Amino acid sequence: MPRVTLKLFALLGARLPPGSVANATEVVTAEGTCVADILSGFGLTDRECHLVLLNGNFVPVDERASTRVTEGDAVAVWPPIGGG
Amino acid sequence: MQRALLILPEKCTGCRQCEMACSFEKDRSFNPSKSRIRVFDIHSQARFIPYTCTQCSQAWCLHACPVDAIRVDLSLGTKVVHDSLCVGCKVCTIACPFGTINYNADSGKVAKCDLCGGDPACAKACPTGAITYVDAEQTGYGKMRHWAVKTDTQTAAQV
Amino acid sequence: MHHVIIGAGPAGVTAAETLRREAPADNVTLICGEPGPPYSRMAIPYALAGKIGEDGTRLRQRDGHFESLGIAVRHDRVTAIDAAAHRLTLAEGGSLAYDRLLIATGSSPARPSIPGLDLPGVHACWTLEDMRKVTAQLRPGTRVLLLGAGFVSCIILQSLVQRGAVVTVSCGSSGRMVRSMMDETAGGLIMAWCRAKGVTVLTGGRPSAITSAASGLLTTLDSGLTAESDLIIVGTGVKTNTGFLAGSGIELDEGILVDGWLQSSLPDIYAAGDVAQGLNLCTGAREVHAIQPTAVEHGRVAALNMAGKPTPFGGSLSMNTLDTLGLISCSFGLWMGKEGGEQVRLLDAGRFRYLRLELFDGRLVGANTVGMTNEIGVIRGLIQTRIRLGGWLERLKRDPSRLAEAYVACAQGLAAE
Amino acid sequence: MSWTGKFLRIDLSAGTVKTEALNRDWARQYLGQRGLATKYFTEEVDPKVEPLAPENKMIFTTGPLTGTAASTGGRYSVVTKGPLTGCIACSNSGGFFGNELKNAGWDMIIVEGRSPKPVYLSIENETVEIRDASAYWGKTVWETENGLKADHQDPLLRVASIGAAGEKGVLYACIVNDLHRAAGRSGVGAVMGSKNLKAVAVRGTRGVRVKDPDRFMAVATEQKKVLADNAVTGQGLPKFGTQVLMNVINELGALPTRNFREVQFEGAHKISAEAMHEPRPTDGKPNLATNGACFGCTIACGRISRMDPGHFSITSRPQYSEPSGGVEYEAAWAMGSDCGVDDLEACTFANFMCNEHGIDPISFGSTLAAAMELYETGVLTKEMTGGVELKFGSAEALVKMAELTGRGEGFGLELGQGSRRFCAKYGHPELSMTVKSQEFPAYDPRGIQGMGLTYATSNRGACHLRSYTVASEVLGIPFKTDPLSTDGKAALVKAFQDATAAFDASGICIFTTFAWSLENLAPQLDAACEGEWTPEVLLEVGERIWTLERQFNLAAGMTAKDDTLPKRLLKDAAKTGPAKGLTSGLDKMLPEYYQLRGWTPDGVPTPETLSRLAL
Repeated sequence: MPRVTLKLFALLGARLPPGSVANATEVVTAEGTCVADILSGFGLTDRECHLVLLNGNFVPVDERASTRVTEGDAVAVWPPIGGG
Repeated sequence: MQRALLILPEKCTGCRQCEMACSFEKDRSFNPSKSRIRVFDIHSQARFIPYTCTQCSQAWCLHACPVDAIRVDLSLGTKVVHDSLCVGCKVCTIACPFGTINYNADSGKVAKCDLCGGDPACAKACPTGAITYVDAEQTGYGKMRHWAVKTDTQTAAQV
Repeated sequence: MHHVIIGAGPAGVTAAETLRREAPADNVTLICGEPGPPYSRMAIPYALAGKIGEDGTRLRQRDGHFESLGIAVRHDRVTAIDAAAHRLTLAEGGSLAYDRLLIATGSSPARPSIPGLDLPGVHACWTLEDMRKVTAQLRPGTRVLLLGAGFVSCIILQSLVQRGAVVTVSCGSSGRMVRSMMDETAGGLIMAWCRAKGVTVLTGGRPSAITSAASGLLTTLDSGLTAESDLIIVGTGVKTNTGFLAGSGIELDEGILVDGWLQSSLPDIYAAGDVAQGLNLCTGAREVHAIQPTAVEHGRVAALNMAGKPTPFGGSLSMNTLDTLGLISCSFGLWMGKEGGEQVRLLDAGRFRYLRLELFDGRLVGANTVGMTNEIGVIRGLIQTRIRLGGWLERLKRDPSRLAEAYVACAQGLAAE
Repeated sequence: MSWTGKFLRIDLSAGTVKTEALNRDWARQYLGQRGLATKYFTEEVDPKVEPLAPENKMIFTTGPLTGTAASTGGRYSVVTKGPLTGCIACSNSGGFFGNELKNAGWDMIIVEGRSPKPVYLSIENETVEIRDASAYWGKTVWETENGLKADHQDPLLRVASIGAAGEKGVLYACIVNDLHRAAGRSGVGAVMGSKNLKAVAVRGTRGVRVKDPDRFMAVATEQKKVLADNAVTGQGLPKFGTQVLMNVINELGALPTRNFREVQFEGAHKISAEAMHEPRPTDGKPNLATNGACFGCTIACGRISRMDPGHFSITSRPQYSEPSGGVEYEAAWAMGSDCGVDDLEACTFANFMCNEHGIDPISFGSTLAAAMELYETGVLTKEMTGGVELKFGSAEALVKMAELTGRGEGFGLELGQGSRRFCAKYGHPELSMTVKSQEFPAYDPRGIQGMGLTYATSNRGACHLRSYTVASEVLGIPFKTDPLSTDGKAALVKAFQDATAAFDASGICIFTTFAWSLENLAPQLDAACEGEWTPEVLLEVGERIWTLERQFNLAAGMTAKDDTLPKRLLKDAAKTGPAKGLTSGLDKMLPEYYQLRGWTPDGVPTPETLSRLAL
């Protein structure tokens, strides 16, 4: 049962369980879980999840369902954002 | 039903699109200094406050006018300056305890909000919903109304 | 019930309209001492300047306004009042009975005792008729001497200049301009401004004599200085029109003393406007405030009381605004200060900007402004509502020009911090 | 219309004020603001001029959309030769000053010479005066701005001024308007100080007119809707500001930390946008009080922060517990992550100091980071720093040095010379994270490869605002590219540089480009300005501006050798994160970039290129 850190930032932070620290929560997943499974588990749609990073690496929308997570992975998600 | 500007300062970001829209409506140029609505930047309290005439029932400006140049538009409840009659004496500007009727030295006349004849440009231009044009009864812009009442001399004397 | 109103200025007209609205079944008679429809003295300078015609001075623009409201307008003058009999004596003969009476006869120019004041070419400029006389003699280049540099003179000054007159103002013994509404600094700025605009301002004392010379009227001041002009306009102050009340038993001081309901010392007789000496909001004393907003407010409140709707008068705020050749100045309330209060001043003489605030007990009580027009009315708001400035007090002491911000913040409940 | 058609020429040496008509041909070629002012500047000023000499000029300039209802149309720029870089400097600012200048009837102010004594420029529509400012010399920006408003008895006066930093020649001194908006980079404030010009105070009531008012209002309204409907400009930026990037860039492993020694900061979250929203344990209030807009801006990304009154930096100075401009991402990074400081309140206070005294927080933070590295390696000692322990992570050091640098006092004045000069002085030029002497912003070129090329080729020294390829490489705007790859980055950088130059010339804020392209800008310009403005025309204007800036820098003595990065980024690989093992691939991108630009392999525009751009 891999344990994965899920980080939801900006407006998505509201979806985290209460009491989450540093915009992160731990998710215990089944073997073979994909990034897309984790996101849908939190009721997040592809459209909301504009930027998904797995350990800092960008996961394009069409690869989220095929990208598996393993123990200790960090999935970080943002809605569309900008800065400068 | 009469409608009124509902102003929610907590939604205002201080962008002044309302001021530009107002001056454009009246003068076809972008000139915040000529706007009849003004955004106050209360910097010390991190608050922006759009501010204009509430079309108060006391109508201080109207009563102060010596030449009948300010009249009530009965359909909208607005107090409207008639430029052809205004002599620019400025008595209304000191009589209005809200400071929402102002002298324009370029035109030699006073200017105030007239709700653009029922389609206020400021409300249309506001990007955040801080200024909306709604049925007067539901405004809860009671705050300004309340203020208007407080400014009544009778009330003031009893405070 | 018959309500009679003497005087068709702003106080009288507002009272008549208010009575009509509040007591629809009653009779209302408005006695108008001058010919023509009721007009506004405030507008005379603009008519004199040619900015508006005589019609533009009318207090109500619509023809038949009073008739349509069922207000009887009677052109006549009242010569005496029999309070016991509830009856007025009229100049044109006859008398008029009233149930309730409002005296709103206003004021008229005070004539100083100067030899030569009766000479042709010496006028007041108070009524429309006065204005017609002045206008008839006014040409571009006409030399006009204004006797007195008070509000009335100063407001005419601009009109005369706009008509192309060559204007001289005599400030009288004080040597100051608009001293009843502006402090010495503000008056000095106005004087400097007028001089810079080509107006001659004389501070050489009081006029002692006017004589007729071949080249015009020669005015001698008590300093010995002389001024020559084609026309003299007397604007040395006003007095309340109470002469016809002699023997009526009504209590008079500077004007008709009225109580907190604008009633005089006599039953069923009220007074309003320039002639009334009512409560001053700022001082708590009874004073004459000869200004349009007070006249209107008096008229409204007196009428409510006459109509049987007891309405206390909260007191008037003395305030005024003046435009001298484009320089706008204002005064409010206790601009001269209040004992134990604090004063904040900002002066930029080079740019003719001045702001003086008088603060007392954490509130604004008075102000003088020169060169400021934006949101000027908030000064009235701050004084009248007696807003506690809270944290804004200190900010205003650092920068008094942030008045409007202070007012709006306080209005939004952001005063505390 | 839209240009007022006239500008002011102020000769401070002679004390004269002149009005001149705008060159309409140039306006058609260079649009306005960054473009048009650069044209004027390069026509009038010797590229070899000493930046702080009276012969240097500075131009305050608006764009054609400044002062119009186009969203964000409130910008102005300051164009001069930068004392930090020796390059053309163009610093862009928002707030309300730009609109006021335009509303007073002026497209630009060209300031020349040096006043014999401190002065400020007072503009009230056509009334323009050079007035004595000796009472304000030495005063802070905040004192100056508030003081001038009181002096003028006009709360609506708009003021752009410098603090002691600009007066004393801090080389990254900026010009601050509206208390916390700044023409921030390249040391334009030091140029102002060298001219003894304390402030420009403006009040304008003439109105700004556009060519086709009805069409303009229709397109401006339509484009405002585009911004409102876009998730970035409509939701993300208003709520979180630019600071939302802190966690993103950290996750990506491109958050330069402790003077670029590392690429991830363990304390990033504590100084992020999300942290600014969290109630503080001390007083229960969040750092962020509200968001605020610049003139005409329907995005409103500005942060207004209220400090914790109990924070050590302000316990004895309660005036700083009033709200003021909060940290933007670059500032939070430079003074936070790059210095290893994870104290949001300390960063906020340092940011207040930067605003109050007029210094660029990016250059300040980066220079401090370099000094901290020198301190940790023992080159600097406590005796040399005035007793302050310049340790990475020290909030006390940050707070102290921000104020000292802002005031141009003590060790702060040394820091005020910028990281290149500072590190060179102490014998370690390799520790200066700069290009053309200007400090980097907040993106590590090892983790975001396009930014390496952006920094190396920027005409005003290292800068993110000249081609923000982060938009594409990280945020997927307008399309996603791989931040770790150098492929296609030369073309990306060129396209961003040219488009950005056009936006900067228009009076519009670059942040609109999260939702807008030139396709959205062009119709607004076309309705506002004389001439025909299409995206194609604008792109060419942008390229022309870029090339003209390049020409100036080459004439000033820059060469292709200056288009490079510090050794640390070229040789030392990132140690953690996705970019682990990577260095910047600048050498792969630069030749391609030159070629795409129509420049020689030595980075010089060919005659054909110049002719194509009518230069």
